[in-house]
Amino acid sequence: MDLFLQRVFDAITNGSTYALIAVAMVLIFKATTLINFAQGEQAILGAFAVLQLWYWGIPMWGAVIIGMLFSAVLAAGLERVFIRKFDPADHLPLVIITLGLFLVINAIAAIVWRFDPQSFPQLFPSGNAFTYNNVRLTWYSIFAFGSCVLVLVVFQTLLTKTKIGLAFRAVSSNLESSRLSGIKIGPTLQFGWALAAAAGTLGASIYAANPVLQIEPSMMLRALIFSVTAAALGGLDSLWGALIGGLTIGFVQSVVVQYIPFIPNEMSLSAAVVVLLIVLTLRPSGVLGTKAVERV
Amino acid sequence: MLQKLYSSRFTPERNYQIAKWTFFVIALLLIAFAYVDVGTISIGSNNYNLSLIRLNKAIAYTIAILGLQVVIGYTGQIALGQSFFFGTGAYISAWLIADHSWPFLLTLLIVIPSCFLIGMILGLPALRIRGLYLALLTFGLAAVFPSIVKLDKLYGYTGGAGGKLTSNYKFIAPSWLPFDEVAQALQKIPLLGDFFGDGPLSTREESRLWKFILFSLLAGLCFWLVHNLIRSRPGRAMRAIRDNETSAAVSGVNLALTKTLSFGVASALGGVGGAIYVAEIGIASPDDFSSLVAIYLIVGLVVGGVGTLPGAVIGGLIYALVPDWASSTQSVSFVPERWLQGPTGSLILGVLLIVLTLFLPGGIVMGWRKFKNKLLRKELSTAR
Amino acid sequence: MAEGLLEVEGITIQFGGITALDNLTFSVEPTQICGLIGPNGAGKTTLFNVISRIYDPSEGKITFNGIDLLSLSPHGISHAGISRTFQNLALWPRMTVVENIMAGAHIRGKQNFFSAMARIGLKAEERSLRNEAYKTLEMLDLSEFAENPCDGLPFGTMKRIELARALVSSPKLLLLDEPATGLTHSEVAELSELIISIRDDFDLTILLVEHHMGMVMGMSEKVVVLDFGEKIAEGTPTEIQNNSLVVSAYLGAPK
Amino acid sequence: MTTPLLRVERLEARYGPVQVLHGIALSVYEKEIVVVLGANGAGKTTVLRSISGMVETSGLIEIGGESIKKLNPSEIVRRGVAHVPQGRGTFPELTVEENLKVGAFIRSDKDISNDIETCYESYPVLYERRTQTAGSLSGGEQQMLAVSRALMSRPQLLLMDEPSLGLAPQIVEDLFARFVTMNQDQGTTMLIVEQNAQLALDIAGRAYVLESGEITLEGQAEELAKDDAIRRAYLGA
Repeated sequence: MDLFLQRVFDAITNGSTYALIAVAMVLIFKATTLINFAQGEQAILGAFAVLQLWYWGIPMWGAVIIGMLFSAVLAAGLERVFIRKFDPADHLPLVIITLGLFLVINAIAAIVWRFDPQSFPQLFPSGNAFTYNNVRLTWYSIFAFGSCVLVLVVFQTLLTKTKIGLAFRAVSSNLESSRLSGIKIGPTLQFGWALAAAAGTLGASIYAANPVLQIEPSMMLRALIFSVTAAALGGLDSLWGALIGGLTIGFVQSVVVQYIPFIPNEMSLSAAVVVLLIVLTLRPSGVLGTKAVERV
Repeated sequence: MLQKLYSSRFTPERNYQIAKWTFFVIALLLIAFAYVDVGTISIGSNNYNLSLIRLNKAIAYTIAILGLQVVIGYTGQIALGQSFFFGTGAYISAWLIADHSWPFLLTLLIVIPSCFLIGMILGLPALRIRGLYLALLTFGLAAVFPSIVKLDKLYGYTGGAGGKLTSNYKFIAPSWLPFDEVAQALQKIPLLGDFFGDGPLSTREESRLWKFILFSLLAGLCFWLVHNLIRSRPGRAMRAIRDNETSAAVSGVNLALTKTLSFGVASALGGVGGAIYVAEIGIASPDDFSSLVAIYLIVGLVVGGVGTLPGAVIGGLIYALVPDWASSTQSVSFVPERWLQGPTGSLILGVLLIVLTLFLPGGIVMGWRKFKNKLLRKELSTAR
Repeated sequence: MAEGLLEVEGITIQFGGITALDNLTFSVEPTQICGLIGPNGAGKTTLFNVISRIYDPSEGKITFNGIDLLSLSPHGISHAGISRTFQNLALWPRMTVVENIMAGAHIRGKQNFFSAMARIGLKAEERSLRNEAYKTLEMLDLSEFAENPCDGLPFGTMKRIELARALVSSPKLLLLDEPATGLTHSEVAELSELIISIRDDFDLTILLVEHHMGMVMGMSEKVVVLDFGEKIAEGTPTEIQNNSLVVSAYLGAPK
Repeated sequence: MTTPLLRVERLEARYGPVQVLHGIALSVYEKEIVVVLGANGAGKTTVLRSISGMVETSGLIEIGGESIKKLNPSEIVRRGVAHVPQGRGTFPELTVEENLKVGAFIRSDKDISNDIETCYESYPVLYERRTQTAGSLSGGEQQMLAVSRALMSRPQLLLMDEPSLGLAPQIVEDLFARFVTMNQDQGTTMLIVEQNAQLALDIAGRAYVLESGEITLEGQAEELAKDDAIRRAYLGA
């Protein structure tokens, strides 16, 4: 029982970071039905920028915020230069472009910061918030989860209470009527990309700030697969679905893999892919998705 | 009457094709003999390796990319997980060679049907999952391959993280092949003779040449098969699915069957590529089949040209040479040293991918064809 | 009443609460040209999609030539002898014109993946399919475009290519979905003549959805009128033109 | 003579290889209701889409004497043209109130909430459902919402594409009656594209008949209503 509880806490820790990247994917998917394969790399680039700023002496949370702004601006630029000219209905070129961005960003991060793992500064208080027998709930877990919820609340507010948020949701809902209402489509989608990248950078920073991990350029690849699965579980179009999907995947990763003897530990990634396969095959709109994904 | 018209119209085309391929084979042989050992090309102060090891790797990638041409280029299904089948073929072949002392060619008899079947089974979700979702799923497949072969349970077959060594198997050239004679004849060519080494070939060189020729023949066979396929009834069905699924079904194309079979063919080609890769490298190790490999194979597909057969060759060469050459570049003026080490190859490939998609969507092959057409049209107009 | 070649009985289909077709029943007799008309959103294209098995109806039965159509898979339809054209072109743009036609003759070939790769019987089949394709192209006056890529040809030409693709499989029933869209007046007249002569030459049965009333009324032997998914009238063109229900469906009810 | 609010001359439009309009000329004066009639596929929708900048065109399109041909849709909306597209002009995932707010996207004045109130007064059912998503409304309610959404931009000219489409006759009559009220009370200028000729001619001042991308008939609505030509255009001679 204790072990189980411990695993649940671990699930929350990992799940929150997956959820943040998943939120980023959901934002972009919602508006453009595009899956950005470079999302994880954009996030790690942002996290490296945070690290660099911190090296330069900027306080940690200030660095995180500047890093988020940096990746938001970068993402807005990427959208304008590489994405906007393609027809969103033609998937192959967009998949290829985002794979290209994946390679380029990954390579640049590796050239600038090298492949050696570096330790990332602590974002949250260390130690345990709660100890019971051998079960420990770290402050890190609590804050990671809290940040995730906070980001979702902020995004929810941005999307429902601001004009640009309303425009963004209008564009996601009905492109033609948005245009006929005077909304400029390009800049609105750009806003979505920027928001997504900011969420991703926060997610990667929190991920890297995990005391048991170190930051290195290819660390997001695994996280990307988990996050994609989380996003798909949540239906790819719902922000809160991304959180629940993230927690579920965290749960699958740490609880299910632990308790089912024939799934060894290193198979957690495969377990995620199997979940993805099942979800996409049986319910293409995701477990929590509201509408059918394919419109005839 | 029409048929006559048709066949007479296409004779020059056919002659051109025959001439082209003859030229290609001769060029291949010349390169093989010239660079049989550690042949290098020097540009500036950097030496670039063009030994047959590189070219054999290029052949392996080419065949895997040919598989991607089938499933992405011709059937239009965005399947990113080719490294999975590349790896599966590699490991099956390695296991048979290392643990059961099978000869390489015989392992293909197991590799091809098993990859074909696995590909068909894993292609089944594609009947329901489309477009981006399929891309996601297959990318996930590529990502999990290394962790599957590292499983403790499979250690006996895969050798775990350390990989499966096959270097005990030697490719021995048949004695009837006149390698020495050809080499010596080439050495006598005035001026150019130096390129072809000195004196008879060593056993190691003969073995390398034999491997290269064997792999080239295999590649040629794969091209022939795929070429036949795409210019046939099922091939047209594949292309019809790519261009418009609904009207393909209305015309009587069995979507499910055609899609799964093309997944099967693609996977089998991936498996053959993987088997060749392992035969060349001498070891199957998990990290040679990571999802990065899957992306690089996509680079090969796109840079060569999606939906073109010669594109696979260009793509294979680019994949085999660019990262290697990038990391062996020691110095280039105006480029800081930091940018020349490590992942520069990956950077170049990524940039190529983006630039070609933006500016030359048909890849190098389509670009060349457009260029050729422009030239030909120009000649016509000046002739008039 | 003569036995119909195509019998549609009580077809009902719903999309998210909207009944697109409501208990629709009619039949088409052999070698008849049957026009299917109705205001926008009346369910005409939906019916085509039901017949070609793209949509599954919730109720009803369709019999074609004695076969229960709804038991067939989408690709089985063309084996049964039905082919169709699409409202918006559905050609395969990255194939040449002749390849489009050859792919349209899919059901007349026998090659599978393995025989094709090994070239077993490939050459003979390719030759005969190509001849067949050229014959069809010649019949529709399209030979000059045979080796062109399909994309980028004039719209009217592409429409005829689609017709050729539908004809090359030697269907018994041809479903034409708005063949006149985007054509000029003279092109429409030409097309009507062409369709009639094809029908006469091949003993085809034709079900025609079209908004161009001149074309429908001029060609059809029988017209079925749909409104809100229901059949509101059926008869000869003259009868239909004077049917008050039809007039009010189109023009609105006079007060 | 006064300048028309909307003037269209020699308008040609194409979708890819298909030329849909072959030289259209029409004009709408302030406070008028003008309808464009025609069978399906005649190009009615394309006329409206051309005016609001959604398709490539050649020819002349002027609003209040100024050409809007070079402008993109979002700029044309700012020139006072609101367009209710065919079928669902609403945002199904947004609430009714949010739909109305999107309609006022180009405005930043303080009267927006007042205008929303006005909408609710004319369509009380929208008030009842203000927190429901637009997708959950019935067809008729959606059409009301779409019209209200368009009016929220305070347009000079309201373009409506087949407002009767898919609606039961009773609801259509009700809707058209409201158009008349809107026109009489607020002086809204409307260009309506419609298949339902009887109803449209009832509420319109002038009408055009479109056949295969050309205008074949134009005149006062009352006179056209008597003419047999419309019947011919719709049902074939």
